[in-house]
Parts: sequence; structure tokens; C-alpha cells
Amino acid sequence: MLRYLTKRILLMIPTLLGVAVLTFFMLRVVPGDIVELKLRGDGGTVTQEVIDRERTRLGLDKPLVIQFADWMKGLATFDFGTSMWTGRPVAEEISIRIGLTLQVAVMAAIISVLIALPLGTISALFRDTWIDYVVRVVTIAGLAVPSFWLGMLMIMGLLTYFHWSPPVTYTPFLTDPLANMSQLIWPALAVGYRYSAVVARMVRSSIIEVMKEDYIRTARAKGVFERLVVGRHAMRNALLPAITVVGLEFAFLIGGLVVTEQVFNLNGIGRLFVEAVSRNDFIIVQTLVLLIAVMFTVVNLLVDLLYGVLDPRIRFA
Amino acid sequence: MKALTLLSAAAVLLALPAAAQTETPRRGGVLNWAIAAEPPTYDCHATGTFAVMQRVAPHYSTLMKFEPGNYPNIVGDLAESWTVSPDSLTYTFKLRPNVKFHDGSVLTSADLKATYDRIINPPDGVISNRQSSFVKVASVETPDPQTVVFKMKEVDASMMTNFASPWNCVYSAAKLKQDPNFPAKNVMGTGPFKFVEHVAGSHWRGERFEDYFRKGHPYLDGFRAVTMSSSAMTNALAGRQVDAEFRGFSPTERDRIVRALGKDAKVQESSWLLHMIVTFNTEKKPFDDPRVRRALSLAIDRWGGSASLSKISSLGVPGGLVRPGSEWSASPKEMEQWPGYGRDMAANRAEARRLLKEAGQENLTLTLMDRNIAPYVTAGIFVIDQWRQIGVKAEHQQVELASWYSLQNSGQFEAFIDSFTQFSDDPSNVLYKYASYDRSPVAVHRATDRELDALFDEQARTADKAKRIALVRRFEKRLFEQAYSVPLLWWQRIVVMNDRVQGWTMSPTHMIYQDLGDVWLAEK
Amino acid sequence: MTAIDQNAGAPTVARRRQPNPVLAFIRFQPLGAAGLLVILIMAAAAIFADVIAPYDPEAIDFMAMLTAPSWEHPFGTDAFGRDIMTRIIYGARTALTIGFVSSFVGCSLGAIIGVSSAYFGGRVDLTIQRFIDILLSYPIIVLALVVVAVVGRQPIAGIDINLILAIAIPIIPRVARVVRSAALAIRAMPYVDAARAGGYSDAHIIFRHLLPNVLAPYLIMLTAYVAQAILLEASLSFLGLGVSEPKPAWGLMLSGDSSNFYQEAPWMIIFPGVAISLTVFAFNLFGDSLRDWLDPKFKT
Amino acid sequence: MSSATLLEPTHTQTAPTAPLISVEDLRVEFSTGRGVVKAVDGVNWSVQPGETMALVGESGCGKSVSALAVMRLLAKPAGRVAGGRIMFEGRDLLTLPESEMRELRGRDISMIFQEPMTSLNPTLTIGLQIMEPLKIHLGMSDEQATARAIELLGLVGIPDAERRLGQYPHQFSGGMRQRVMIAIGLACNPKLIIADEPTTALDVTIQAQILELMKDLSRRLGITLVIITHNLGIVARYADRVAVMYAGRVVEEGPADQVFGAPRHPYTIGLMRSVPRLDRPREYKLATIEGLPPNLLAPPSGCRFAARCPFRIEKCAIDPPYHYAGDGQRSACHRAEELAQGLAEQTAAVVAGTVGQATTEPLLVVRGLTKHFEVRGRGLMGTKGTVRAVENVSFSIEKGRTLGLVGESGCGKTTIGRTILRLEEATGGEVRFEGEDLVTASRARMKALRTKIQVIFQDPYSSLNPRMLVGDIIAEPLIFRRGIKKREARERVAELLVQSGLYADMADRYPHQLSGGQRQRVGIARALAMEPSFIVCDEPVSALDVSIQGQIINLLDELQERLGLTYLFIAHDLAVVRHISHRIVVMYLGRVMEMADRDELYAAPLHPYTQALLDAAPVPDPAMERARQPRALTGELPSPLAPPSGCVFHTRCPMASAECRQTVPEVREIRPGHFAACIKI
Repeated sequence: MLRYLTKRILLMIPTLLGVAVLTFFMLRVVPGDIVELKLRGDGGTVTQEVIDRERTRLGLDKPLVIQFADWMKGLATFDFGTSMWTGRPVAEEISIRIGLTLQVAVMAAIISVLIALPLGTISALFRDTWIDYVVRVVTIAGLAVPSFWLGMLMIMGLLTYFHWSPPVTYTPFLTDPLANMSQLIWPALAVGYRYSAVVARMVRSSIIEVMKEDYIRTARAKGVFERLVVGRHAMRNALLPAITVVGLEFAFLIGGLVVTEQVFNLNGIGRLFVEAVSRNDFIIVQTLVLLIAVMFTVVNLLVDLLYGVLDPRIRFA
Repeated sequence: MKALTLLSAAAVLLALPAAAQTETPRRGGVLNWAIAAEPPTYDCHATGTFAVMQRVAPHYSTLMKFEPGNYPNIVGDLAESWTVSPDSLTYTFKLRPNVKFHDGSVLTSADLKATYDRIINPPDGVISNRQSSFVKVASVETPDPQTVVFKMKEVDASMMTNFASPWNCVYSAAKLKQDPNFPAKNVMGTGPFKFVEHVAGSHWRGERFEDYFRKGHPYLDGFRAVTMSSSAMTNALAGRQVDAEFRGFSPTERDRIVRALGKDAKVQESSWLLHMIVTFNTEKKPFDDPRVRRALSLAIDRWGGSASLSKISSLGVPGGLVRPGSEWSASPKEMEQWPGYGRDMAANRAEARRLLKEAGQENLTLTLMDRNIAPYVTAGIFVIDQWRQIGVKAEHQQVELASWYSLQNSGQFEAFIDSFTQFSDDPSNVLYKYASYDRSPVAVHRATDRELDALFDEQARTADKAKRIALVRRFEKRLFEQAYSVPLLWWQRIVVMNDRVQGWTMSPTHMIYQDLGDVWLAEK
Repeated sequence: MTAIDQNAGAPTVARRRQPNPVLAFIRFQPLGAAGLLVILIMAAAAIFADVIAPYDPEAIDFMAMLTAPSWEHPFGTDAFGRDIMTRIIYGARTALTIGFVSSFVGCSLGAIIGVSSAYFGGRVDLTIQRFIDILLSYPIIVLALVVVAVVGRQPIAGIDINLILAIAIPIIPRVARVVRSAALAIRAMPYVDAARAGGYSDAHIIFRHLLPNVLAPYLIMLTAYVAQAILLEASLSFLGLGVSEPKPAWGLMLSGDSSNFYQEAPWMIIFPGVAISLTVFAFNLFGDSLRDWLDPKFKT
Repeated sequence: MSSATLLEPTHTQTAPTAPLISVEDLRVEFSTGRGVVKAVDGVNWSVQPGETMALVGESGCGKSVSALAVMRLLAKPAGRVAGGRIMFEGRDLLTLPESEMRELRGRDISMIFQEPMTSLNPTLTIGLQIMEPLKIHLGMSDEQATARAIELLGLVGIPDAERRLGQYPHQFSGGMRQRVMIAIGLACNPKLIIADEPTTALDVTIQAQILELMKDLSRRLGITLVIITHNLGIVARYADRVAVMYAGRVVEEGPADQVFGAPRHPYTIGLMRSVPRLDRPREYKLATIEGLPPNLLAPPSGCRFAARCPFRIEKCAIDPPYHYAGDGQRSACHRAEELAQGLAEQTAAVVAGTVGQATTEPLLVVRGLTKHFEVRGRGLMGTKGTVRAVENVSFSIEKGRTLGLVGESGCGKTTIGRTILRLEEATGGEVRFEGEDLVTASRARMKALRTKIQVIFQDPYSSLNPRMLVGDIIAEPLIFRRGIKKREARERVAELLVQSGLYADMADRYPHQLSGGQRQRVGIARALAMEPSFIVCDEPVSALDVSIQGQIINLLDELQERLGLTYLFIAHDLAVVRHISHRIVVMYLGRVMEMADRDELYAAPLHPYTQALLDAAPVPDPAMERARQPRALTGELPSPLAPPSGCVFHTRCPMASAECRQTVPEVREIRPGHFAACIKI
């Protein structure tokens, strides 16, 4: 078990390193320079010399390889560098925002699972009946509706019918659950719809698959109650693929909130990412991408472990 | 129909602030206001963005300032009194007594010298964005703790304006001694509010400075500047999540908020010291040919565009290089003489086609670089449509802010939608944008035109206003002939806030009147 | 009676092709057929936009700013008085071109990589897998954003190559992975062994025996990713990183300050959103049915 | 329809007691994409309490479907019962409310399925799965249930039950899982157990164990048993009565001895003749049933077997009624009486011929061939290991002869084939083909040689590229390897098709439009297209139905005759191997156990393993089967990952001694040309 874990974690390193290299050098190709933006922005009138000096100060004049090496050295000591825009440590910039993003993602995940499990199961059991068709259409629609559009409609609905808009500043859940919820529930719903659609579809198809299995027939032949056949025999097996999807989607959400955070003006890492990209704040972007990649791989690992726990074939092999 | 009632509503509201002034200000309350964009630094010497100005202004004072409610009249802020020598080469300021910094230390002339020295010749690692405005200052002297004296090399007509610039926040000499870059990461001044916290991407908080030198001020207990995207702002104001926004909205945003807030909405409008420009890259063919540039300028129906675009965007009236309606600006009649400002579009377009033909560019195609936010996009769409009507095909290249700057500074563009803003109408401030590239890094048309430079210098040292105006006209005339970069439309500033917010002064620039010292919240 | 009877319809025989696959598809996959219909309509709109569309998508008409849906403007007009229906019709062109091309590029490259990775195995496979892992650990939108940032915004020959790249690249690893596993399964098939025992060249085996048999998953993913791509293009355009104004694109029509018009001109927001959703919906619907149709066991 | 004749039999039939279960005029339909398949079309059979009844028939004849119908477990919504009754203890199961039917399942009737690997829920413990019915039907407490479960596992011969209860299916071998299935079946002492091909997926020796177990238990516990199988040997060994099914009908039913001794239906007769038999002298040519079963989408009117029947007469156009003989034998054939009079004998006269003259020069010589696989076990820790698939194997094949390679799964027979074909790289040893070593041959050289060496695979479904036309499949070698022009290729393809017993116009079909047998013929045609001298036949018939099997075996024989081909014939069915090969190699766990000429080997097997194999294989003759006492080999096949020390067979060998554990016996020539690897001889 431990051997496996360490092996997996070691395997993650080359992947993440690859992500780091790729991101770093891709970003350096991006046209545009944060220093100009910073000093020439809105009627800035500084001279070229000043700009060059600032570049030197930020180490932008060093050869790329050196810059990369510096970054790596920093990472090794958990020093992610400082934002070229605000001059604040990247760690800080991210830590103040990540909580919000994670919370939305988690809420979306919960919502989706709560909706998806029953929905998927029902449509699988009533396959090719009108129920199934309705569920399928609803879920496919879930994949089709852009979450940012859904978000826009939500906000407008709230404003037009309730003359109210969600709070604009983030209050941690523990400080004031109500304020926190009234801000974050909407984006969670907006992305949760697609999320639940994806999961529901997976649940449906895997239950349909499982119900075809011989051991389901065996269970029936034993005279097991139908609800037990589904609840005990089918579910456990059907859940395995569903879990994978929940995990992967979650991992994607972390970065995937980019658009939705714009719509709801959430101060999360998604928005930080977009802003950093538009300002060419390399340091922030590369760190964020790496962070997202790490989360993604970690979630993957967790999913696999969970898989192991649920699937004895893997647990004792 | 609907639109009509709405505008009248806005009109009524316009009258409101005046009325409000007469009430006795109420102390207390925290003002929540919205602001877009994150500040790249806290140091107002180092930058030109309102994202810094509007946040730090409440924490600092300046030597002089524009008189609230009476723009562009200049009064003292830290200065109690001042004299200008007849040859206008010596400026002497007497400072207010016992002005305190937020750290309790008392302000002396040393602090002002330190501040201005930092601006005029910044130490290594310190960025001074307005060095150029003070090139003519010979020395800053402090005969006694309450007196500051500026000695000039030569006359500069804009000097008083520069002293009133909101950008010259006065820092504590002591702090600068410790770290010349102290202001970049810390906020400590003599302004009405003490700095509390800045949560990146979320908000900025300040609280009342009890020892503020203007007794009784500020009225507010504190303020909270909430960072948000512009689309979120309208929602936030409409949803009463914030009470004000000080930069400006588009007419449609205004209408949205007014609809939502009803009579609680307060709308204040003014022309804006901010204008859209079409800048050509005079180093690239065929834009090195004045005929082509003039043709492209001629093709634009500024009057027609203004009439319609002003309904849907912040773009307002046509104007020259200085704000239309300001003391320096040309009259509409004078404007109509300029190429591209004539009312007869048919004639303009015909002329434009002729010029292109002459330059052998009948079917010119070009790429118009632009930002990807309103109203830049609006302007881009408009210009492209206008050019199409003289047979010019333009590809719209919308880029991120950073690329926008780097492309224009590195000259990797054919033409682009440019803009320029300043804190005052003073010609030296605004004409600077149109001077030669080697003299003014912001003149990204990259042309060198000594004639313009000469006119610029002359107006700068001309104290006589009438003469100076004449020079400005000549400058404009020359520019429109050459059309290195041509004004498109000037912006319309529309500030919408909740009626609770009182005592704030509207002005043609969003850089001044932001210390919030006179602002108060009415009961509602 | 002869040695073997001709109508070899033994019950064990696998599903036989219907004489007319199209009719059969409509009969057994009504939902999918409906989706296909919508797609065809959209495609027609895209191709014949110049003919169908009542107005010029980029022509500004200040006389008709923000007019509500009416006979001359069925979907109303936007802030520049441009006819929204026209822009949606032309938008279909943008969406479908970018959607299809990027999905095609992504899936094809992915398929080729996946198949060779599976066929050659060993080192080749390992290296490719590592690289795929790397690309897979970027969320689609994030990778797309980075690519857009890198390639810049200059449209080449009026086509947004940058966008197509940005959307295609994230697709490649995802397709490659699926195709690889499919190819692995096929590589283990006796008929591939038979071919190897026949002494044919690798290329011969890949092109005649492997590729034709990964066609099903390929087609299924192709449709699925067209939907994805359209959605992605809309998102990017919404963020102002996609198609450039004044070019008509659905995501773009929702972006910027258009949401400010939601009270005086809700049609500006509703119709483009509906257009996106409907198209993506149609593609998913079709893709699902295609999956059941081509291979019930196959799952992406 | 046949109902007219089908209604009266149940009472005219002499029944000692009332049958425990009787299926009456059962009709089951499946709605498929292409229409309604009448899978079961008016079937009658009944079982007396305590007796063992066998349902025999080829795939798709409806035997399993009728059983599932009894359990009311037909795949919904496709399958539905269209008519008939299923009387069980006086109640019609088809009309019972679902709840009552549920109570019945697993308590009164339980079922054992074919696939032990997939019939148990992989995510639940064995214990839970055994205890489930106990708790549901008998309302036992956990303690009681556990106790009973342990008892049951003991009963089905699974050692240290307590520990095993907590384990999961994947921790059991196939045989063990089937034992577990039996335990589950027995849990509530059912009155009836239906076993659907219970041993088809298992190896011969294991199959013997399981069947013995079932037989013995059903006897001891007086449980009525219905065995569904295609293996006549099993029927002969275990069944009291037989019902032979064909195309959704029962064509003949009666006591086993009767049906085997004096079959009264041409299909039954054909079936028995087309199986190669261990108990009879090898016939030169297998009698076969030509053709294919009818398409049940549109079954022919009249006798459904008529199309393939050698005794067909005009009358056969009318649906034949049952003809009853004494002691409840009935046959649905108009000529049942004549058949009883021995009509069949005349036609099916078979000459016991000899095989064409064998040359002595070897075409292929395998020396010390060894193949090891590096494997990593799946699951959380990838435990690495070496599978010794083939260990130092030597044999040679003379030109024009067939070498049979027999053994149970995992004995390495297939690997040898693949290594000879260079589909796997050998770990050691040499394979000399016409004197040339294939193991070390260069890529280019190998490419050249491949035209001479071809292969025929087991699974006719996956051995043809589904996306290619039959014609293209066969033309591929011609065009791409032998450089024949497209047009000539077409003609050649036609010839090859005919040569393989197909029709020229089948070139334009896709594989999935052909039946299993036809596909196998296509596979053969593809191999022949290369005009090889040597063909590796890897289990070429084991996936086919008995009647088709015969056809293919004969085809291979003919081709060898005509083209002087040399075969390496890999199979697990001793009878088939015996029929087709001249010399036979018996393998076990990657090693050669015994090697001799066919007749010698079967007449006087030396190695205990060979003997065990022969014992385990049942012969389709009840009398003989009853004569010989069961000597089922005990124990499981060891994992090739950890083969036993010394003689790999010692763990299961009846005569093993301590010594066998140490020394690896080398292959010795005990009699001339007869080799064996055992120190006890």
C-alpha cells in the first residue's frame, strides 16, 4: 500500500515538472510586458530607461533558463516568488482566493452528486421509458447550457424579480454562513448543473452496464428483493466509474471556474488567473497552472485510492 | 418613450447635489464604493492609474489642490498661503501649522522637500511618473520648517497646476529616509483617512484620522473600496451592495442603475478629460503618407457617431486635443474647419477617397489594434464601419491590456484605438501626447515633428492665457494636417451613486476630489 | 441441400447493417435524428448565411439601435442597430467552422497519436503517455487560455487559427488516451495477429486493420468534441479572448457590456444564449445516439 | 403450428409419479432490431422428483432460454413468454405474482450459471453472497447464516471455510467459484436445481470434479437436477433422462440409455455421430450434419430439421407430431419408426480408413523451446513475477503430418504456437523450420518465411477484421504478399472460398453476416491463400457447435490430403485431437508430460496425468460411463506464476511421492517413439 502510494507520488513528479517547463516557456513567448502595462498604464509617461530599470529589478532581463532555474529553486523551498503586478508574494495572492474557489467547487460537487445519483439511477432503471427520455434530455441540456449564460440569467432574474443581487465581497463561511451562502450558492448552482449532468449520465450508463452483468441475474435467481439487487449488488459496482467522474470533474472545476467567477465577480483563483493572463503576470500564471495541475493529479490519486477501497479486486491483488 | 422619462429623471437628479450641499453634513457611517482593477502599487508618484489614485487619495494630502465645486480654480491643501514672484521663477509656500501624519509625527517643509525631490530626481529603484512635469524646477528649498520655496530654471505656465496635481502625494521624509520605496508597499500620509487593510482582489479599507488638519473632517467613520469587474458594478449598485462608483458609467449602465434604484439614484454628468484617439504607425507604409492618415481621419463621421454612440457608450462629443468646453478648447465652429470635423460627410468621404487614390491606396486594408473592453470595442467597431464606407477594409485585432501596451510601444501595429487622460486641462499636460516620439514616450505614433515640438515649448512658457490659447490652436491645426494620431471622440463622464452619498464633487476628471474628506452619508 | 445454406442468418450472427442506415438510424435513434436535424439546419444556415440573412452582420445602423423583435428584425437589434438574427446566422458559421475544424484537428491528431502509441508500445508508448499525462493535467479552459495568450490574437486569413489551436490542443491528449485503449484492445485481436503472421508492414497493419476499427470511437468523439469546442469558443469569446468584434460570434454577443442591456433589450442576451445551447445540445444528442448506434459498449 | 399434436402428450406419457416440474407448450420470443425471434417455440419437458434430466442442444436451440423462463429471469424488456405453462408443484409459475415468484427463487428452485467468473458479485464477500438467500428466505440470524454458510462450503469441498467466507470472488479459482455457486444454489435445500452449462468454462479435470460433486449432492440431498449442456458425454455420464432440443423445439426426449442406444430422431443420430469419440476406433471421416440451424426470425414451416436431414421426405413439409415409444421416449420425426428399425445404419456406413502415407523427414523441429513472461499483477501493489509459460519443450513434426498439442488452460500450448509464429519472441531454445531457426531469423527473412507458415485461430468472431469484406480478407495475402493482380486475385478468392466449402459470392459479405462455422472456413481460406506448407491450428474448433465442429475437422483433413499440409493442432479436447492428429504431445504447466503416436497414446497412456485426462473426459455412452468408476483428479491447477517444485504435476498426482517434489523428471523414451516425463514409470 505505502509502496504503491510512494510510487504514484514519485510518478507525479515528472508530469508536474513537464507542466512547469511547458507553461513557463510557453508564457515567455506571450507578447506584451507587464512592466510597460504597469508604468505606461493610464497616462503613465515614464521614459524607456525607467522601464528597463524596472525590468532589471524584476529579473526579466536574465536568460530564460536562469529565470526557470530560479523559479524551480524557489519551488523547492516553497517560495513561489512575488506577483509582478502587485509585488505581493504569490503564495499570499493565491491563499486569499483559493478558499472561495474551493468552496464553490465543493458545493457544486455536493449539489451534483445529490442530484445525479437518484436521477441517473432512475433513468437507468426505467431505461427507454418516458422518464428516461426526460432525464436524458435534461442532462444533455446540462452539458449544452453555458454556465456563464446560466449565471447571467440568474443574476438578472434576481435583480428583476427580487431587486436584490448577491453580495460582492466574500465572507468566510465560519464568519457568517448566511452571507457566505447567499453569495456562493448561485455560482455553485450555475456550474453544478453541468457537473450533475455529467455525473448523472455516467451513473445511468454504468448502472445499465451493471444490470446486464451475470451476477445481477444470480442475485435475482437467489430471490433477492429487487431494491436490494439495485441497492446492494448493482450500486456498489456502478459507483466505481461514477466516482472517477466526480473526481475528474472536481479537478477540472478548480480551473474551470474561470468563466463563472467573471460573471459573479468572485474573487477566486479563476478570476485571478484571467487577470494575470491579461496582464502577463507570468509568475502568477505559471504558479496557478502548476497549482491546478497538482490539485488535478492529487485528486486523481485520491480517486484511484478510493477506487481501491471500494473495489476488492484491487484492494487484495 | 421609456428612454425619455428616464432621461428627464436623470435631469432632475442632476439638480440634487446642489440642494444636498445645503443640508448639514451628518457624521458617521462607512461608505462602500466600487472600483475596478487592482492597484499595481501604492505609490502615487510611480503610476498614472486611477486604480491607485482613487484608493490612496483619502490617505494623503497635496501641497495645493483644485477647489471643490469650483474646478479648475486652485486652492491650498497643505499650503496655507503662497506667493509667486513677478518673473514667475520663484514659488513660495507657507504650510499649515501642526499638520499630523497618521503615525503622529508632525509635517514640516522637510517632508515636502523630500517628496518633491523624490519626484524630480528619484533615487535608484524609485519610479517617478511625472519627472517631466518638473524638469524646469531648479531647486526646492526649506528656509524654515513652515516654508517651502521652488526655484525655476525657466518659466512654466503649468506650474500651479502641477502643484495641485493629485499625484504628488506628500510622504513623510522620515519614512523615505528609511526606505525610498516605502510608499510603494505602505500607506502613511496626512490625509483624512488612515489605511486599514487591502485584501487583494477583494477590498481596501480606511478609517477616520481623528487628527486630520481640517477640523471636523472627515465626516465618514471610514470607507471600503470594493474591487469588482465593471459588469459586476452595475449589479452591485442596483442591488445596493455598494453606494457609489467614482470613475464613470456608460449611459446604458446608468439607465440600469437608475431603473433599479428609482429616486434613490443620483446621476451626475460632465464632459471627461479622457478621449479616444486613432493612432497610426507613421513608421509603417502606407501610414507614413500624411494623405493616407488624413483620409482615414476624414472618413470618420464624428458628429454622427457622437450622436448615436453617446447613447450606448461613454463616448461623448467630438473635440480637439484639449477638452471641448474647457477654457482652452476650440469652438465647434473652429473645429468644423479641421479635416474630419466638417459636417458634410459626403464631401469628407469623397475627399478621403480622392486622397487615397492620390496615394495609390484605393483598396487599402489594415489591421486596427484595439483593447477588448468597452468603449474601446465600441470605438473600434464604429471606426471600422466608417472606413468600410470609403472602401477601406480593416481587420479588428482585439488584444489584452498588456499586449496592447507592448504592441504600441514596440511599434507592432498599423493603427490602433488609443486613449489619453490627464488630471487637468492644462495644455502642457494634454498636448504632450501629440509631441514627437523622441520627446514624449506616450506619443506612440512614433513621428518626429519639430514644428509641433516648437509650438509645444512655446505655449509651455507663455504665461499670457490668450496667447497660449492661440498657440494651442496652431498646434492643433498642424496636427490635423499631419494626422499622426487624431482624436476620435471625447468621453462623457457619468457618475451614478446612491442618493445617500453627499458632499462629493463632480469634475471632468476621475483623478481629483477623491480624498472623501467632505463626503458624508445621509440617513435613509 | 448443399454443403452450406446461403441465408446464413444463424441467430448467433451479429447485428446486420440495415439496407438504409439513415432510415434505420431515424427509426432506432429518434432523439439522435432530431439532433442531426438541428445540426443540418444550423449547417445550412452557416453555409447559405449570405443568402438567408436579411442584413449585413457588421453594418451599423444607428437608426435601428436596440429595436425590439419585430417583422423586419425578428430577434431585434443590438446597441449598434445590427440585426441579431443575422448575427446569429453568421454566428453559426463562426461556431460551426471553429467547432468542427478544431474538433477535427484535435481528434485526428489524437487518434493518430493514440493508435501509433498503442501499436508500437514500449518506449514510444511510454514517452507519448508521459506527454499526454502532462497535457491532461491542464483543465481544458486553462490550457486554451494559455494557448490563446501565446498564439496572440491576429486572425490569419480571416480564420481564427489561434482559436482553433487553442481549442484543438486540449482535445488531442483526451482523444489520444481513449483511442489508445481502443487500439490496444484491437491490437490484441486475433485478426491483427493473423496479419502479423502474414508478414505485412506495420503501416499496412495500422492503416488496414487498426485505424478502420477505431473509426467508431473516433466518429463518436468527433461529434462530442464539436459540441465541446463550440462551448469553449463561446466561453473564450465571452472572456474577450476569442473571436474579435465586429465578427459575429455567439459568445461575443453575450460578452462585454451586453448584459447591461438586459432590461431595455433582453433579446440581446436571450437569443445568442439559446443559439449556443441549442447547437451544443443537438450535437450531444446526436453524439449520444451515434455512440449507441455504432457501438453500444463504447464509452468516452 | 405444432400445438395440435403437442396438447395431449403429458397424460399419455407414462409418469411414475407427478412430475416436480413440467414445461408445457412454452413459447418465448425476443424482439430484436431485426424482428421477433421465436427462441422457444412450443417446448414440453418435465422432470420427475429426484431424477437428473439433461437438456441437450446446440447454441441458440433455446435450451437456456427455456430454463431462464422457468426462473422468470428472461432479459427484460427484449424477452417475453408468449404462451404455455410451467407447472411447479401444481402452480403455474408464469401466472404467479412477482413477489411469490421471488420467494420461490433460491428457496425451491435455484440456478447455477455457466460463467463462474462473472456470476458472482466482485464487490461482495463470498460469505455475504451465500448468506443472502438464507437470511431472505429462511430469515436466519447472522450467526445461523454464518454457521450454515460454513457448512455449505464444507459440503462443496472448500477447505477452511471460516476464512474463505470473508474473501472476495477474485480470490477463488474458476472451479472454486463454481463450487461457491453450487453452495449458494444448495443454501435453502431447494427442490430443484437448474444448472446451465455449469462446466463449459472449466478445464476437463475440474469439470469432472464439479459434475461429480453435483451428482453426488443431488443424490444425497434428493434434489432434482436439470443440467443444460451441449456435451453429450456429460449427458451420458450423469443424466437419467434427456431432452434433445433443436431450433426452439424438443425433437426427442427419453431415458438416457434409450436415446443414446436407440435414437429415434435424425438430429440426435447426427449429433452423436459428429462427435469424435474416444471409445470407438478412429473413423477416417466424421459423419456430420451439413448446413446450419434455421433462422428463428423466420423458421421454416414443417420439420425444422428437414433442411439438413439426410432422411428427408415430402411428408417432412408437415410439422411432425411426437411418436411415442415405450418408457416415455418420444421423437418428433415422421420416420421415427423406420429409424428405430435401423434406417440410419445403412446411410451412415463409415470406413475406418488410414491416413495418407507419412514421410519421416521433419518439417518443423522444436528444441528446448522456453518462453517466460514478465508480468505485474494488477491492483494496488504491482507485484512483478515470471510466468514460465513454456519450459524446455522439444518435439518435431514430419511433413504432411499433424501433431496434436493437448493440455488444460495455462499449459502453454497456445504460447508454443505463437512463439513458432514469432508473435511472441522465444526466451530460449530453437524452432527449426525446413532447417532454418525461426527464433533467430532476421526480420526480412521472417517476412519471407511467413508465407509458408500460417495460422488458424480459435475464435471465429474476432479472427476476421469486422470492417473488411470476406473477399478482401482472403485477397489481402494474395495482393500484398504474393503480388497477384487484383483481377486474378478475385478469381483465386472464389476458388479458395469454394475449396473451403463456401460460396464464391460470399466474397461480398461482411464477417458478421456469416455464421461461426462459415467464418472459420474464411479463416482457413485466408491461411490457404498464402499457399503455406505448415499451419498452426490454435483450437480451431473449440468455439464451434458439435455439428459444425465435425464439418471443420473434415475440411482440415481433406485439405491435408489434397495439399499435403502439415499441421500443429492445438486443442484441449482429447477426442478431437485424437481424431485429427498422428502424433500427440500432452502438456501440463508449460512442460511436456507425454508424447507418442496417437493410437499408442490412447491405447496405453503411461503418464498419470494423461490417464487422468482420459478418465476425466466423458464419452457419450451411458453404459460405458456407468461401467467405469469416477476417478476425478483432485486439486486445482497450480498458478504458472509459482509452479510446484520438482515434477509440476506432483501436487495432483495420485502416485506422487516425496521424491517427485525434488527431481524434475526429464522426458524419457519409455517405449519406442513413446516418451513420458515421470520417474514412476
